Amino acid sequence: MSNMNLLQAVNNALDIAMEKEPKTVCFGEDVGHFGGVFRATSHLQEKYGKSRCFNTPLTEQGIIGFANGLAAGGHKAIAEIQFADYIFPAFDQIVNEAAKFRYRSGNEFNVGGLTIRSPYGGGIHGGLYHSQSPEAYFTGTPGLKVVMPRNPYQAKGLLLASIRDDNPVIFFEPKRLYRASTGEVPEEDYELPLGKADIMQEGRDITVLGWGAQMEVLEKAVAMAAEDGISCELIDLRTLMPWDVETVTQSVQKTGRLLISHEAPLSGGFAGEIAATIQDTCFLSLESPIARVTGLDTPFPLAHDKEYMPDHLKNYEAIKRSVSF
Amino acid sequence: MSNMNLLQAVNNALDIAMEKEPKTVCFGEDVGHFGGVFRATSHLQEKYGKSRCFNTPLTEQGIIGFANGLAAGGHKAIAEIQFADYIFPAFDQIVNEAAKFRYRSGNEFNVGGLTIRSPYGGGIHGGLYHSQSPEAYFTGTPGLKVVMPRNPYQAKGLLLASIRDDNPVIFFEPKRLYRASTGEVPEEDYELPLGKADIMQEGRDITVLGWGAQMEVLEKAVAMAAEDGISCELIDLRTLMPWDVETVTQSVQKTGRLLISHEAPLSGGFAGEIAATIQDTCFLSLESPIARVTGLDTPFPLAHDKEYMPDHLKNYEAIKRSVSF
Amino acid sequence: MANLKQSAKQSEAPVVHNPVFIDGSDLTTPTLKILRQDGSVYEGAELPDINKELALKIYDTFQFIRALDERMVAAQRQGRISFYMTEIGEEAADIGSTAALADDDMIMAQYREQGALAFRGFPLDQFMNQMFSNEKDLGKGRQMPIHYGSKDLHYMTISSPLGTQLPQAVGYAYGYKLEEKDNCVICYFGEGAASEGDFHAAINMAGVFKVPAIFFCRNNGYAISTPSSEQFAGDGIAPRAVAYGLKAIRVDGNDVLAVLKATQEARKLAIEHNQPVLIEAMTYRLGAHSTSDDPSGYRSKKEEEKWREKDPVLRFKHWLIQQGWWSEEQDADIADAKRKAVMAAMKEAEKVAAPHLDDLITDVYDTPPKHLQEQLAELKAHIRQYPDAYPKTAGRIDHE
Amino acid sequence: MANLKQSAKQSEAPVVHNPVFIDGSDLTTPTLKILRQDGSVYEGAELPDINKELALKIYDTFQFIRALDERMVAAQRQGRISFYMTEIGEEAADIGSTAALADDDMIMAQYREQGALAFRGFPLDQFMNQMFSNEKDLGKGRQMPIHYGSKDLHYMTISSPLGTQLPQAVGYAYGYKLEEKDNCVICYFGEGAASEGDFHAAINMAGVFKVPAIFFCRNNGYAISTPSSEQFAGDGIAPRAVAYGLKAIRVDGNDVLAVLKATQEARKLAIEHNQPVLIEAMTYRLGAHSTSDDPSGYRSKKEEEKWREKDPVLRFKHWLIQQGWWSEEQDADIADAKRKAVMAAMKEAEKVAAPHLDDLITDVYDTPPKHLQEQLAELKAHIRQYPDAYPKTAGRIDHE
Ligand SMILES: Cc1ncc(C[n+]2csc(CCOP(=O)(O)OP(=O)(O)O)c2C)c(N)n1
Ligand SMILES: Cc1ncc(C[n+]2csc(CCOP(=O)(O)OP(=O)(O)O)c2C)c(N)n1
Ligand SMILES: [Mg+2]
Ligand SMILES: [Mg+2]
Repeated sequence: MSNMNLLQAVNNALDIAMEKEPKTVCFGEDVGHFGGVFRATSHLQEKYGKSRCFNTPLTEQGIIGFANGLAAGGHKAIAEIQFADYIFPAFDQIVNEAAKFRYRSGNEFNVGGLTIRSPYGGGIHGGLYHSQSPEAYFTGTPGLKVVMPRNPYQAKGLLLASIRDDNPVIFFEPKRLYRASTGEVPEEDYELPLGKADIMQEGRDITVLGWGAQMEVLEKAVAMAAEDGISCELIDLRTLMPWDVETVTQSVQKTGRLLISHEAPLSGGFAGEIAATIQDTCFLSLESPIARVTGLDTPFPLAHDKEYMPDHLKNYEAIKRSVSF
Repeated sequence: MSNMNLLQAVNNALDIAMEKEPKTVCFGEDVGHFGGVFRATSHLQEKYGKSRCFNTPLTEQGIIGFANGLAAGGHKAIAEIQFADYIFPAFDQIVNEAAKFRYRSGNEFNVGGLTIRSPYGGGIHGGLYHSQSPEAYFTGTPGLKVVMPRNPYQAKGLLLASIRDDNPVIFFEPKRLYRASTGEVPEEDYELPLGKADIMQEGRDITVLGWGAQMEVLEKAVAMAAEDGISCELIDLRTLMPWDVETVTQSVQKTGRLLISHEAPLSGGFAGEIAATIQDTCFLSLESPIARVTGLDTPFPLAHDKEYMPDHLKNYEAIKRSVSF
Repeated sequence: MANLKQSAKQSEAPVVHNPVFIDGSDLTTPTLKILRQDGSVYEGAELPDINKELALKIYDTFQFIRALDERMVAAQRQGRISFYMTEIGEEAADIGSTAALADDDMIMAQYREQGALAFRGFPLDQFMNQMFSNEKDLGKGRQMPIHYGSKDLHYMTISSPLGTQLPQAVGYAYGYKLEEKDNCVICYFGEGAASEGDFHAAINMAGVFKVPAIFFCRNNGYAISTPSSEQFAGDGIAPRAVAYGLKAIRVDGNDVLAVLKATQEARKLAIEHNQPVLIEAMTYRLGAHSTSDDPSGYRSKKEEEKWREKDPVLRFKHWLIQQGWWSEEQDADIADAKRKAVMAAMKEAEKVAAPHLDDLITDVYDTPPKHLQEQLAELKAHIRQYPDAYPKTAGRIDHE
Repeated sequence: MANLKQSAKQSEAPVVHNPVFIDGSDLTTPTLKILRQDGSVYEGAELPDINKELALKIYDTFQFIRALDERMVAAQRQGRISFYMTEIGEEAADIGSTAALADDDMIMAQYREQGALAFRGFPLDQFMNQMFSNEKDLGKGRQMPIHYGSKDLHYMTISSPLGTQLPQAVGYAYGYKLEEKDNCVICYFGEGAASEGDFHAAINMAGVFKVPAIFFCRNNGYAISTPSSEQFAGDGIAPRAVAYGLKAIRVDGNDVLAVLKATQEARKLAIEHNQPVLIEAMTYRLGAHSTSDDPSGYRSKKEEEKWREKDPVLRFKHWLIQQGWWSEEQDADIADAKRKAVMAAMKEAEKVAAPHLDDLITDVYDTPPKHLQEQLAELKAHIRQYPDAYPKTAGRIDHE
């Protein structure tokens, strides 16, 4: 065990992946010598050489196109998109190519070796273009897996699993927590399962569901609710696609209530998909409407980012509203 | 009045828009002399000259980037994307640029004059890349309007409203119905309101909601249900963003049941957003889980497209299940 | 052997004190031609590496593709298949270039390169299985006709979105370089697709990463109805490669010997020097864009006729006959044999059943996740309820 | 006057019978230089159109930007603003080129062109209001510092995603052409951003549509940590324009007279002939990429020193003094005055309140739709409940 922050955990996972499997290659803008603008790839070029960890030209569509080709040739291609806000030039290569590569070829070819890492989310005074949470653009695309860790331990185990998973995986890293979140992380190689939610805290009165950086916020909200005597079941979804319908369903069947929270805008956010599914699987158990506590339906603002964010107070209030419905 | 098919109605709307407002410009791949691969822009180059209706090079990101600039300069820019499946190279220009242009500049600049037209949907033996219904990728982006007409009359009125609306609008045309759907269309200029759903048929037992080509399918399903004595309220949402929560809510409060149907895959489809909202606004009225009848969570197939599609039979069965829940 | 001169570097570039704008007139791109239309060889022309066996294999592929294209257009008109694209007029480009490669060099094509696949030995019945979306199709009946692919033959499955294969080719070639393989990737694309951003990303990255890749542009004058004059304002595609640090060559795309020669040289550059090369083959799409298209709406018969006179197959036949490797009699026989074989294979493929319903959900992921299994189960139950409505699959659902 | 020779067309291109590959060595891109570092003019150099007034306006802008950049970096270190980007070392490029334009030519910048905006007359307090995201910011406090924009001054609001302004510039310029205006668009971008697909789409479309646009590349050697040697393999950016049918010119980007001259000529080509032009200014980013960056991790002090000796501001000052238009005394005074003005303006802007909460939802659409009004109402109710948690806005919510 050693104490790591989230960045170090990511770096450590990449290091292990590259060491154990020589076919693993890391690349992206400023990823090489410099180690990435957040330093997630620090020292990897030194250790594994310029041919396995390198800078790319500044073209996200090129990066993912390149990554698709490299993966199709049997390599583990780990591409970094510098900010999740800049993933959109690569959208076609992701949703029309990576996601459909295996299906369209009848499994003659696949890009299972592809992992796309990208820092996402608000809270760093980033305004419109350094704050977005674009997960729902990808969860609606069959063929992709989407994974979002909440802390260093989770990040390492989920990233190693994502790299080794034989499907294209988009791995969104909560950049607000890169240095802020620290914890004990095993030094050795380990994986955490994809497609499995993590029940962080059991409870009776309401299920509180989120992922990534939002879990920290929800922990606070849940603690406040506890002081009011409300017992929350706190779940980290971890993998958004395919997501763990079973665990959430079981929890809501028990608690009768569900709150889902994410930073992305309300309309079209992934909470909608979950709510639509759970109102179906838990129709007869639900004692109040499923609550969504999310960003507003605006671009991510700057001066009013605090007001925009689905913070612990908004979640706490929503928990109370739900329980007293 | 004259009898037109959906293509002719679109062509007629474009013609009127170009005639009335000289700042209106139409462009896209093969849109000029040839009139587009579906001929939606037939004769417009002849009538309005090559500078106002023209072919572009084969680059969707360029087309929408160009359109954004033209609109920012005060023109009505009507860009065609040849198939909705090919809109993704333009994704960044749409979601990061067009959608955020006004907001990020504090309204110093805007691209309200932009309209993106694109044929969408299955049923023409198009397989993965000539069949997609990508509306939910855009409904999750604040700043965009998304409009989808069901027949020639609707297409003309909604397209004229979209062109004149002072926001970027994505207008998806049901290509399966381009020639198959015909009807009486006024020759003169008229607009149908954006943001307003259309109650096509009133009913008591269940609200059946869809948009675009799916309305034809739903009409059949609803007719079958009627023979079983089930009274359906059939609603065409028409504008998906911002959508008419009020009309749908009122209907579901009356009927107690809701079915939403679209061709796009289930997970992440726009039905999820609607279901999540309505389970909240109608929690105490709902007598059965909100049903979603959609495409499967796969890429759009070819050999099994019939099996994949949310056809009238699947909808009919779902109506019955809902009513007998 | 091709020139291997060094690129001029900025630092050595001259200085001027009055503004001089550079433009297309400062760069000349010659066209390589070896064969005249009558089958004679230009004086001083250096022939490619070619022996009788290779020559006849190329010609056999020409004949096969002509027969296939002709037959399948007819089949589409008869409603037997939904869609088809011919490569008539462009056979020398894809077939001549593929003939310069090793059998295990990866081919990443656009869609009008069935000749390359045929040259590699893709069985006729596989062509048919794909077009009829039957259960023997390697692609499991999921894509429109002509979207072939074969792992065994190193032919990447065709993808409709244009240009996407270009940066993928760079990544694939980078993999070869990492593994120090003596292989290169050839990536085919049209002059229309070269307008996509992915093209630019690809050749820029190829230059920076120095990968063994050949970018082969079929400049056939049109992208559906859009003539190349409305596609770009520069002198074609080859100069772009120069701007991004690649080497480039333009060839007469209807001259199979020129194409073969250029590609053989390009392959050497790619393999021996990790030098990416762009080849621009000047040719013409003699047929419609696809069976959904009618070119009379946007170009003249006269223009088509002009190009019909440059027929690459005929040109090569003349050369073969002059070599004493071929005769008109053989020619008639082979054309006939190909036509018959195609017809027979088509009839076979039509009889093969549609893919099993289970394949609707396989390959979305490596294994079908729970939600897809559930959706399939629901679908099966529904089909059992309405078997007549789903005739392709109803009869074959396992009765779990 | 610039050369207006015709582009070589394919049809006139020569034919060869042996493979000749073209590459970067076949195209030479000279660099235009007018001023030596000591302020003397190269022999035979043609000066741009410049009088004392324009020269001093340029120099004044130089001094202002130096003062602003210096102060705001310090302000960021003090935690007064969250982020900043300097243009130190590159002032001649954006300011010299903007000085060649009409005041109502649209500027579409990347982000490191505050000098162009200052030259247009953007008030100092507006710079500050933007950086402090206060309620007087034209952008309503929505974007990170340095994302300026002004409709009045024809300066398109900066957008962070790289390259997106390039095809937009083509569309904007096409609008000018449609309206037969005597205007052009200038579009600034870095050599890094030129790797984005949007760059390629833009210059290709500009060539085809023949729009009055000037694409101005600041080739400053780096894209964050990535040196241009890992960004492209070709000879810089200018040759790309040649490949796409534009005209191009490379200038010493630290030589404001060369930049001015080239841009004046480019503007003529754009306005008089609808001839799009690409200008590549060779310069160097002397500072860090942004306040979030530390260049010592990827380049040497020595390299920086080499470029510090080519300071564009100093170079121009020498010329001004040689012209008799400026003196060292004036220089000291102006620097001091600028610093004081910047400091005072900063202190003012810091005092201005944050934008009103209502502006959280305006401008998403032309008018806020119902769902946004509801979200705002809910938010207000929440803030009223927890006023201490939202100190920026709680005090100012209308008590409906
Ligand atoms: C991204 C994308 N946009 C549009 C299309 C529709 N489309 C199919 S083929 C074609 C023309 C391609 O022309 P070119 O690349 O020159 O190839 P050719 O057909 O001449 O062989 C177009 C526009 C597509 N398949 N993909
Ligand atoms: C689409 C996109 N990708 C990545 C980034 C992150 N980013 C911001 S500036 C920059 C480097 C730009 O370099 P260059 O264009 O040379 O301009 P310079 O900073 O040198 O002025 C990068 C990678 C971005 N803003 N947008
Ligand atoms: Mg073509
Ligand atoms: Mg730079």
